[in-house]
Amino acid sequence: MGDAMRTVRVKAIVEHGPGLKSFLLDGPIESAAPGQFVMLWLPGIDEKPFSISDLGEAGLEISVKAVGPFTRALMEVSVGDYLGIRGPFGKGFRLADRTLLVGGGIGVAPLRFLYREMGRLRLSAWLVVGVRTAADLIFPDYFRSLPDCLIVSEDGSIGETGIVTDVIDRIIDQAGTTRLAAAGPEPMLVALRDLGERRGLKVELDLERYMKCGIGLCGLCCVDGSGVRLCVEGPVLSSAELRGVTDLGRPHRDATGRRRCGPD
Amino acid sequence: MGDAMRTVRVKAIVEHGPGLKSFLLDGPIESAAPGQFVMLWLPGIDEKPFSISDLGEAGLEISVKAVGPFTRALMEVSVGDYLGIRGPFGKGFRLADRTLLVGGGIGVAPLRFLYREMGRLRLSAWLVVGVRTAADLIFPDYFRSLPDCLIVSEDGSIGETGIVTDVIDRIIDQAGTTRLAAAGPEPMLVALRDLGERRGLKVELDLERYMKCGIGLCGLCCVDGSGVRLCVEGPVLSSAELRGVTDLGRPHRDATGRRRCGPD
Amino acid sequence: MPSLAVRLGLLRLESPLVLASGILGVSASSLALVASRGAGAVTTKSCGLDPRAGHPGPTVLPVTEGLLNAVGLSNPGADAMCEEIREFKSRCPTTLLFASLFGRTVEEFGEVAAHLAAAEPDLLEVNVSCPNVSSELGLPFEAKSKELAAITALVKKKAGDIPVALKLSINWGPIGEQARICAENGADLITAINTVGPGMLIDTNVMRPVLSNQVGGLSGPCILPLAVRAIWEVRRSVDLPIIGLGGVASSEDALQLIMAGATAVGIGTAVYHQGLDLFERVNQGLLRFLAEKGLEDLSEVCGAAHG
Amino acid sequence: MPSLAVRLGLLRLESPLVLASGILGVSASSLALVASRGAGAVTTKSCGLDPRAGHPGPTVLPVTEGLLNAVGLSNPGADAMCEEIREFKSRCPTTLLFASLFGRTVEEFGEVAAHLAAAEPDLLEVNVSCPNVSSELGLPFEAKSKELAAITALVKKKAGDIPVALKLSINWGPIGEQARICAENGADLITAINTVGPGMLIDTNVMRPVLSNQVGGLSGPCILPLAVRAIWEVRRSVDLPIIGLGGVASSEDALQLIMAGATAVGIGTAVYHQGLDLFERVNQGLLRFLAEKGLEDLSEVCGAAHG
Ligand SMILES: Cc1cc2nc3c(=O)[nH]c(=O)nc-3n(C[C@H](O)[C@H](O)[C@H](O)COP(=O)(O)OP(=O)(O)OC[C@H]3O[C@@H](n4cnc5c(N)ncnc54)[C@H](O)[C@@H]3O)c2cc1C
Ligand SMILES: Cc1cc2nc3c(=O)[nH]c(=O)nc-3n(C[C@H](O)[C@H](O)[C@H](O)COP(=O)(O)OP(=O)(O)OC[C@H]3O[C@@H](n4cnc5c(N)ncnc54)[C@H](O)[C@@H]3O)c2cc1C
Ligand SMILES: Cc1cc2nc3c(=O)[nH]c(=O)nc-3n(C[C@H](O)[C@H](O)[C@H](O)COP(=O)(O)O)c2cc1C
Ligand SMILES: Cc1cc2nc3c(=O)[nH]c(=O)nc-3n(C[C@H](O)[C@H](O)[C@H](O)COP(=O)(O)O)c2cc1C
Ligand code: FES
Ligand code: FES
Repeated sequence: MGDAMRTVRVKAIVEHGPGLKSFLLDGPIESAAPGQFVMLWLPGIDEKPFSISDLGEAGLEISVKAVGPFTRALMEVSVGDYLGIRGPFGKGFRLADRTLLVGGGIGVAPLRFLYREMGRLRLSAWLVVGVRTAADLIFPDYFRSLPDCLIVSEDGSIGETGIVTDVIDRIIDQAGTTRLAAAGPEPMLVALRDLGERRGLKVELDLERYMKCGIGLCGLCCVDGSGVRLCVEGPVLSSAELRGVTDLGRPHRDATGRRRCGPD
Repeated sequence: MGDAMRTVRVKAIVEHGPGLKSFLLDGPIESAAPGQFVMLWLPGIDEKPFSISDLGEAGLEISVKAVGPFTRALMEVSVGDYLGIRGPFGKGFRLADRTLLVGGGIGVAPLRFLYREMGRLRLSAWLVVGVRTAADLIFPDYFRSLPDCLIVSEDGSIGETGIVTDVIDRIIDQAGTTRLAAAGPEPMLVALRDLGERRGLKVELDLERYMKCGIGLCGLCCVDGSGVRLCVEGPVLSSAELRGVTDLGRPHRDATGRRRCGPD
Repeated sequence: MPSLAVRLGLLRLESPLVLASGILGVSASSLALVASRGAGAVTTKSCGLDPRAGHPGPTVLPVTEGLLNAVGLSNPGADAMCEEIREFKSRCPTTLLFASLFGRTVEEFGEVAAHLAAAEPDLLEVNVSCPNVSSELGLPFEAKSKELAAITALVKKKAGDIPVALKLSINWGPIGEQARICAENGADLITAINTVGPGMLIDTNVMRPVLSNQVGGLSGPCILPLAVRAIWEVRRSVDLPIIGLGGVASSEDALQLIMAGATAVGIGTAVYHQGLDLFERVNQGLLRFLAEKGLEDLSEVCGAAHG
Repeated sequence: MPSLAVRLGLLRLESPLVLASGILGVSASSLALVASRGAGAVTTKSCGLDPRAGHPGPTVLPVTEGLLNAVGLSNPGADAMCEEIREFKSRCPTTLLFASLFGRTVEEFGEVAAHLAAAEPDLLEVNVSCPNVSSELGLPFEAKSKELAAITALVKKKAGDIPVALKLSINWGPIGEQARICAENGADLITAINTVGPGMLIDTNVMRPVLSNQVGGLSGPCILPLAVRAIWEVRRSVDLPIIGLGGVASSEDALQLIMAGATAVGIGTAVYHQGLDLFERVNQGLLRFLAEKGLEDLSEVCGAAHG
């Protein structure tokens, strides 16, 4: 019954910067694969999809960037408040040795969980985290403390100056990774897919589309082309699966199911 | 889902005598305890409770005596026809060593199954079968072939002349049984209970009450006194349970739930 | 110390849980069995003037997470039922007894009510919503506003001091509207909901409906959301205490009905899925809820979901 | 060799299975995905004149053996839908496409129908029974005889040669009566049933309804008996082919609807419980049934339970 709605209390909140917070929830998920997501209900407001950014004894962690009405309302939530959870949903990343993890912006959230899980399983992982500026990074101290993690920022306020694609080739050469797992803005993902495939890596991308039901019925999250449901067969897709996606890096559908005109 | 209705074909029919037949049904019950019953649906007619008289590789066996509209209609059923089954329901006999089995009339049906099961488990059993006349006995050759089976008939047309209570004391003395399991007309059962308790045996009786739902809801099969539901907590009751029954051997309730005026 | 006792109009129940009509409700003995397991009140099987055998079998069928039933209002008749009521009352003085009744005509509702009232049940529950006797008795009376009003007024008159509940379903249009008609004609309480539909099950081997009555009412866990909604609707429409039921199988379920507006909560089909211990289990769950939330009793959350 | 092909009025479907409206029905790509899995026809999400985002979340909730949904008719609007229909038709020439539509007024039904008809779907399915937009759009039109008649006639006029199905629920009184009104006003088929209720789910921690719309329609295995009964009723009332749906999750379930009177069988919620392989599994089960009974095709058992 992981699919049913359960309300749970917020145990702790970490404020990383303006409009950037992580929420630790009291249960209710026993286990999940990194890359899977939950539908988060803010009673009286709305329900939206969020990646699991960590899961352990302490509870379920969600990391959120305020970008609109729902995520801004989430910033007002206090410890002790109830939030509703459905999930975990979807298919996560494969856990395999010698994987290069690349996250952009709030996209680092699922990679935080993936990195931890790989560590638990003693699989070797390298992590590249890219943000616009230092204030956009969740858990900066944590990422800074990781031995195999490289942080890049566009304005140089944290880590190296640049964008993630600037440093990938270097890491692949140094570390000899054979797989690439990435999450973040879709243009970045497309660039990483191209780069990864050029370098002969097995690529997995964590995509986002508008999600309403989370359980494979409403059809809003279906990619154009193969029609694959990101909430069930995704959100993580492999290179092979990505070949069936005709709207990759192009405008997606909105809440009405209509294709947007401009880029997302 | 044993409780759901399933229709199955009649595989074979044995005609024991006028208005007395056994039906072998193609499945659908995997296992059951002797004393348990099924609800048998004759499409277009009605649905009534019947004890399981045998269960094995061959299928499910039900033995029926024609006494009214439903059982008479059953006599018209042919091999290949569909019958509906719900069950098995209720609580059966305890399977324990040194048990004396006593069946009267069509009440031998569940004891046939009980005797077989005890044999499979190598528990020692003695069987007393009482009928009015030879034509009332199901599987006469089978019962005659059993080493530890005594047949009595009121008119002497088969086995010894007499009624079951005439021979019980003798068997208990000879065989040293410590338990009594009985099924048949309620006056006989009451007499057996009294006799059994006088002889210090543990007694179990297979009772009948009007049954409609078979699953503990309609309340028609509840005994007066303790209110115990024969379709769930029975139809086999122990001495202790029988002490809570205030209408034992007295008029029961009919399909309306009303207490009958005369004896059943 | 939180308490499970509730005030249902002028009645006081030690527990909000009520055995639903039609479940183990034909004899004092079976009602007493349920009373001993933690119900605050028990309801008799709906009773008419004369004894009725109901429909031939099959009458009760398990379906996905529920039951389909067309028992067909089998009952021993009002006079025999009065004996059972009296016996129950002398055996179980602390559990309330609700007497359910139906009639084939408006007048008969009154007659049955008068008969039953003589046995002094704690409440008369008027079943105007049984969905599986239409082929014989026509549309349920709840579907006909004028008759619904007349039955309510008539039973109320015959009931004397005994409070009267009208039992409604969701099968014939807006339940809120029906509840309003009942309230305007003197009903003291609303009971909701009766079984849903009706529905039908077809056996694909013999290719015919399985219930002898062809159609039957749906009950059990699968109708819980429909019951929650119905009670929500009744609560918005009338200012009467509600006996809420439909699919309740846990204290969580019971709380949903209470928060939608029910004061007492009926349990029927779940007795099949979970046995008679269910009453005690739900009582315990409700006590735990009160303790966790620091509440005195359930009246504090009755209707809470209306905000 | 038994065949699964069925004649649905003038249409021929390779399999009787139809993807229900509202399930994976907003884009040509998702519809094509389902078509590739064995559906004889797919239905688009109900489409209105203008794009609609539908209700805020939560909109779809699992309940006991079913779903409660109040998506709120989110759809890209008729013009965008026409593009999807055209794309689907060019990608999947052997699977039929049914275009579902709704309107906020009688006239708007006609307008949407005219728009969609331009994309030449194989059928127009008129949703007059969505139970979760009442707070905005009022009672579903199926509840109002005059409007129901007017909508049927108007859509029929705008549809040209395209056959028109009216989609009904059991939520507003006798479905047989509604079907009759549709038939009298020119409907070519009846689709039944839409979701049931509506129902409600209350969270007992936050003490409020969980669906943002408060109420939503019930679907899935738990409503199967209600669907069987509804189709039985429609079959008795009118002489139109029926697209039967509601809770179908197996070939057994599909056969129940067929024996009650359905020619084609829709599948919606079970896609959630059983995945997209379900279509192929049910097809296989139906073929097995035909082989076992020595039948040529399913028309031989359509309505068989009526005796
Ligand atoms: C699988 C998945 C995982 C996600 N994980 C995270 C995460 O870990 N942290 C995080 O901060 N954000 C995450 N998001 C994005 C998050 O769902 C949106 O930021 C949020 O829904 C925005 O809602 P809003 O009302 O604040 O903004 P809006 O103003 O409504 O929208 C802002 C942006 O978010 C998108 N969006 C809005 N609603 C949805 C929806 N229902 N489904 C998908 N996208 C939507 C819009 O398309 C738009 O691009 C994830 C999205 C998906 C699909
Ligand atoms: C647990 C149980 C096991 C049984 N096992 C067998 C068996 O193995 N073989 C067999 O031949 N008979 C058995 N019976 C009895 C059988 O159910 C009845 O003979 C049958 O229901 C009679 O139906 P009728 O229409 O033929 O007769 P009717 O004329 O309707 O009734 C004849 C007698 O059967 C009783 N009876 C009728 N309907 C029911 C009912 N629904 N439930 C209980 N009793 C009923 C009546 O009270 C009456 O005493 C069993 C009954 C019960 C309760
Ligand atoms: C077998 C059965 C018999 C019923 N008989 C009656 C009845 O006689 N009178 C009545 O008002 N309701 C009757 N009902 C309806 C229940 O009282 C109750 O309203 C309904 O089943 C919903 O509750 P539940 O889901 O808890 O069972 C019956 C229900 C069942 C399952
Ligand atoms: C999530 C969801 C969305 C739905 N949307 C629509 C819709 O837009 N139009 C419509 O006519 N029916 C809609 N329905 C109803 C279904 O088409 C179908 O009639 C109903 O769910 C019963 O079938 P099922 O039990 O197989 O799902 C929707 C159902 C669900 C579960
Ligand atoms: S979110 Fe509804 S199908 Fe994926
Ligand atoms: S037969 Fe219905 S309770 Fe036993």
